[in-house]
Amino acid sequence: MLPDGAGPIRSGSGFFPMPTAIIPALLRKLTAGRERVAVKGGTVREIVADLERQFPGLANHLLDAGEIKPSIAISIDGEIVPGGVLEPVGENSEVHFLPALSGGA
Amino acid sequence: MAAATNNGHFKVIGTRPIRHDGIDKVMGRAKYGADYAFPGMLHGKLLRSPHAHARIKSINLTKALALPGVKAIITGKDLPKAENKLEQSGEMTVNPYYLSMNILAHDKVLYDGHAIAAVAATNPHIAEEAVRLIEVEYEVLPPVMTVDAAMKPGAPILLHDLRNKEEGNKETNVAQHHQFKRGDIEAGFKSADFIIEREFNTAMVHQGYIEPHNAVGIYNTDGQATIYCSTQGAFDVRSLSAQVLGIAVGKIKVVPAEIGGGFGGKTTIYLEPLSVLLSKMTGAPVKLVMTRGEVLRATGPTSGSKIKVKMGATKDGTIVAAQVWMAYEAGAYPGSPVGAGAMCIIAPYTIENLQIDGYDVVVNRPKTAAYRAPGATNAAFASETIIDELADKCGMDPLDFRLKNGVKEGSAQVVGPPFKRIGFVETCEAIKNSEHYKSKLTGKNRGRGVATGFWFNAGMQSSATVNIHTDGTASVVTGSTDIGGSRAAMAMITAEVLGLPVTDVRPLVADTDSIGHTDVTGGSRVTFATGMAVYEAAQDAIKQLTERAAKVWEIKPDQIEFRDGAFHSKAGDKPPMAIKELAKRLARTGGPITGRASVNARGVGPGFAATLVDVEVDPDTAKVKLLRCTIAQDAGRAIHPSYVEGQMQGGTAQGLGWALNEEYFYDDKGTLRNTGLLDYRMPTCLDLPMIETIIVEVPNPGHPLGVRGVGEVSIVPPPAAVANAIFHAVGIRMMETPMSPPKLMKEMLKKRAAENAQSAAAD
Amino acid sequence: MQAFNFDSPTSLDDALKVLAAHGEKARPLCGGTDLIIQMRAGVRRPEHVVDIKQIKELRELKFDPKSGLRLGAAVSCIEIHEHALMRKHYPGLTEAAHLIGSLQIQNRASVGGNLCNGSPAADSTPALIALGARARIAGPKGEREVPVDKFVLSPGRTVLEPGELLVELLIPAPAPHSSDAYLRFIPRNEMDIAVVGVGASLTLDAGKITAARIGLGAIAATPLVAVKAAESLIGKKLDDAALALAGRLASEAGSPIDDMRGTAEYRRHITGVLTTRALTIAAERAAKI
Amino acid sequence: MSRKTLVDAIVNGEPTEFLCEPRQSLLECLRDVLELTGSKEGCLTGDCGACTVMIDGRAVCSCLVFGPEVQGKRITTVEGLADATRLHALQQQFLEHASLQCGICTPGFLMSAKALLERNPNPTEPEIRYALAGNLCRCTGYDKIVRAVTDAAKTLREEGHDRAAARS
Repeated sequence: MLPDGAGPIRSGSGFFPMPTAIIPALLRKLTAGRERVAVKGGTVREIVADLERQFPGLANHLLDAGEIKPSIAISIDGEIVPGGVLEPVGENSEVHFLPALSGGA
Repeated sequence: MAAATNNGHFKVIGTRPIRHDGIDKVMGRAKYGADYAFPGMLHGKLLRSPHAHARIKSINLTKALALPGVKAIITGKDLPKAENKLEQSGEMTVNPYYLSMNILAHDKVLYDGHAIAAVAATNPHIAEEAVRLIEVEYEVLPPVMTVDAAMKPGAPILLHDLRNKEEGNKETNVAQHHQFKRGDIEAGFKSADFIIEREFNTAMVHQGYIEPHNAVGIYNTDGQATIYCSTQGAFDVRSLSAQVLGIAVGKIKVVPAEIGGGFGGKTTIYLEPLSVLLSKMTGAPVKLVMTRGEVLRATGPTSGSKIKVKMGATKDGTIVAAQVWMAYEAGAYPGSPVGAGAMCIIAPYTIENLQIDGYDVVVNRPKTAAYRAPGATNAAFASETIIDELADKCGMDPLDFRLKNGVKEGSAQVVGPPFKRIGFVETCEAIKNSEHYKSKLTGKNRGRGVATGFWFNAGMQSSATVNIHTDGTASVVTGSTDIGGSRAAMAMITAEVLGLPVTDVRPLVADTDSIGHTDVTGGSRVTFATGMAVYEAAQDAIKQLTERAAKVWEIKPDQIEFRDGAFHSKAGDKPPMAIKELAKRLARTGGPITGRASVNARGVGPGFAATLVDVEVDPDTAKVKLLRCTIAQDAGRAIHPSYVEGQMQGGTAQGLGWALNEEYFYDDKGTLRNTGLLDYRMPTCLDLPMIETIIVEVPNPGHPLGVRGVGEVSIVPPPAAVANAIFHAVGIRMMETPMSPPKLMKEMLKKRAAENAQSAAAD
Repeated sequence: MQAFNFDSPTSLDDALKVLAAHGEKARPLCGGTDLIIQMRAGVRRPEHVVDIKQIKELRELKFDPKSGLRLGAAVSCIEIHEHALMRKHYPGLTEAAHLIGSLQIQNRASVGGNLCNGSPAADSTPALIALGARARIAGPKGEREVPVDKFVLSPGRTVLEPGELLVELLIPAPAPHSSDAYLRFIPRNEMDIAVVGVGASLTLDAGKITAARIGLGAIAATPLVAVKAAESLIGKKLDDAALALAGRLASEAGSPIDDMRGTAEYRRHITGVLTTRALTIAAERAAKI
Repeated sequence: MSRKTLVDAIVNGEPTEFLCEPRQSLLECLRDVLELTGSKEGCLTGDCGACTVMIDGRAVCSCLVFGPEVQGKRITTVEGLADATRLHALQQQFLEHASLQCGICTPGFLMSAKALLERNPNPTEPEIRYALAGNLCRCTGYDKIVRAVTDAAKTLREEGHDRAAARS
């Protein structure tokens, strides 16, 4: 079981930094209520794949035909990013899945 | 990110030149969508549903088609079936299936004014008479007008194929549920000394742009179509029309006309594909222009809402917990801005324990569209009223209370990620230090209210080209419709980078064939994202020009420095060469120069605003007079301060109208009663005071010039500020917009009766 | 809009002939600020539109200290407002004319047209009622006069028969120490239709009220004359008690409805408020004359 | 269908003849027949003022006038404000004060303001606001419009152009 939280985790013989995925409130039923999950990967695609490995069924809520659903916006380290599944993720990054917005004037 | 031009010392940015397109606009020469005319052009009119909710049993066109001058009529059957699937379109998510049904009803009409058929005729009067001759048989269904009615078990269902994740395969009117959770709200409320819990209702309101929607469609026999229209996003019109018509994006060219206001309402399509289809059927250009009644009944107002907020604070003025339940009217099809509302409602504050639930609910009203900081104004009306009340309970100045709990760089957002550098504190302090706030408000029935607002702002895609002319002047081409002076800002950024006077730069807005993809003029993104593309395109031009200067001087480009509009050899052994001089030599050094850039902008910087309002309430009629109003807003960097002020003033005016008088008024059959500007009461010149502005500049680190974008957040605080001012004037907390005289009078008479009863009991 | 024929007669006789010839299918046009909107909405679909603004008699505004005011049906609101004698002798009616819509509207609209449109919320009608105005009507069967408070039958319907035309409004000369006032309530400060409109006129003698009339708008299907409220004032000084009673009686006079402009409850309340305010202003003016 | 009528009027100082159906409004005649599209359609009910023109010196909503009604009248539209070499002071001040954002209401405001200044060369702020109350602007909150009219009045007074304009 992975520790509930971000940051370095013990893996084999040493500590490796890992990105953290923040699970939207309504999907936490799929993660046993966990909000922050350490994930492996250097892109959003890899992270979502790792989430699916850890919590089968989760990817279905985030992806549509291999792309991030249009209703979801990805935020990495506090900034909305446009790259979808191709977006690179830093080893200490926090990845949020937010509702997509629409703007006015 | 590149350093700011001239080490942050600007020559053009921050000045107030006359906008380049201004002269055409004050002379009546500027061409808006409805001003286009073509030889042989036909005119179209739409038949619209008189019922809020009905099944269409039959449509008979025989009599209408027989009217001399009528050339074609189309109904929902003439549109191809679109896929039921959410798609990204610019900043919006769109479901082409619902979009198509909104443009022309298929089997059901879902709101008063829902389009059913479109007629093309030789003049608009004939088209109108033909519309009267179309016979439609309806099976009228019960209308569902409020979120309460729509969410009730057993409520009539609007869309029989609508499902949400939580209810499985059950028919529902709830399209979506959003939730944000942090900490432990029960523990949070337990630790609170004061808890306020209230329920708010806000009425559906319209953007109220003065120019009705319009489109001229021309379909050629080779399958190529051109659309002239007033839109916030020509590229979105192209892609959405392509989807609705089932033709390739590349077969459509959209020419953006001047636009007479939009505020979010012109980010989607209504008439555009119909003009093309009617043109295809008749072989002639077809022009469609809405009436004001059509605009109000059947375009995209913003959601009315019901919002319940419970918030707790400790005596020292720390907000410790917040719980929010909010349901927004989506209109006839899914897609209210409740998600944004949920993320905005307590965005200015650090609150450890929170839970926010937001519901997107379909009702028999027009499908909502974006409206200036969509979702945020309703939300702030609720939260900022409660904040005022909590500050009162804690015995604190309302701005000090906000500053104590306010977000700063590094504070966690509602949704989790931390804020980068933001200007909430600076914005509140600007109001606190204003002459207005320091002045004393005296007199009976007068009160002062303050409120703040948050909006994300947007990035997205933009393209720009900068052309160097043979005389060393330049043009800058973008795809961003100029809705409020952005041409001037684009020219100023270009001029700043090129070291030219702003009058030497001609800005222009191009059609969809003449510039790279550019997303909508919306989300406060033009000066930010298109400005970023322009900045980079101008830098690209400089880079190319430097190479030419190197050729002329027969040295390496890295031995040249560009400053103050001229090239200098770093060695200082050559007289500086101005762009104008170099421009003459372009032909012989390699040909013309065009700087280019396209961005999918990162580094969006959120915006905050704080608004201060003084009011006087007539004790006998409950009419609220606005005495004075000041707004402070963080622009990041004000490129053209006059137009930044203009955005601040305009948003404030809309927010004040929302606060006091604007509302969609439906009768019990679901028919909109106020379909004109007489009874949809937007503020006139006589209803507003001068709107004082304080531009706060906390540069956005994510933008080369520090720009955040200023188009939206100013609309957010006014309804709450007015509610707070009314409370301080007459002691009544209004929890419903509009705070119109009948509603306020009712509360005032209730209060008076209670006070009289109390004093009678005391006697 | 439906197609129609357009006539622009220059004499009353010619106008009456055209109107008589086409009966219900004809409609007189003055400022057009209501009619054109109604035609566009398809609410009225006349086949003949008769522009009456070229008829000299209908454009005249004549005041005689003895016989009073003859106000041609086609005199525009702005002409009334700019007329010094109007402001002096009928300030309430002048205010009402100056409240109808924007300046653009006042430059076109007439008080006669405002009356013939038959709206219960017409601004100038309560002011005319308060002044005891009579409408002079010409038609195929000759001329007749109708008191303004009997002119409107229901929303959009008046006493005018097919072929008939409102020629002018006849308003008595104000008695010594008389004046009038008109107030309306609207949510904004301009442009709105009255939520309630109150016209009041009164005559003072040694500080006591000897005559009073109150006209009310937007609180019933037609403009009303508030007889009880006005009678309650006779013989009294206009003190707080008298004002309160008149206000209460006025607020009970109508049968208002809930609509997008206000609730019935609110309309009743405002009727009382405006009645007391209008009476106060009229009395102040009367005292100065 | 009713026949078209020939209308004779003076439009922006030029004697002008045009044909129209009686049901065509002055606004339609200006825009569709005479191709003067500076006057805008915003509501067709006289509530927004975007179609404001001057008829014989008075501001009116051209959407609420039938074409044949202007027979023999003098009409001024936004296209007739500037002279060959110079903008009208109102136009100039609207530009300098950034009084327009989208610009759709601007022609109507200019015409209402012109009608005001011809009658009242030195209006107070409330007088300006009253005179412009029939024109809706949704972009600006009116602040910069009121300031522009105030300053244009000042310019005109200083130049004595107000009297000349009233004579023209």
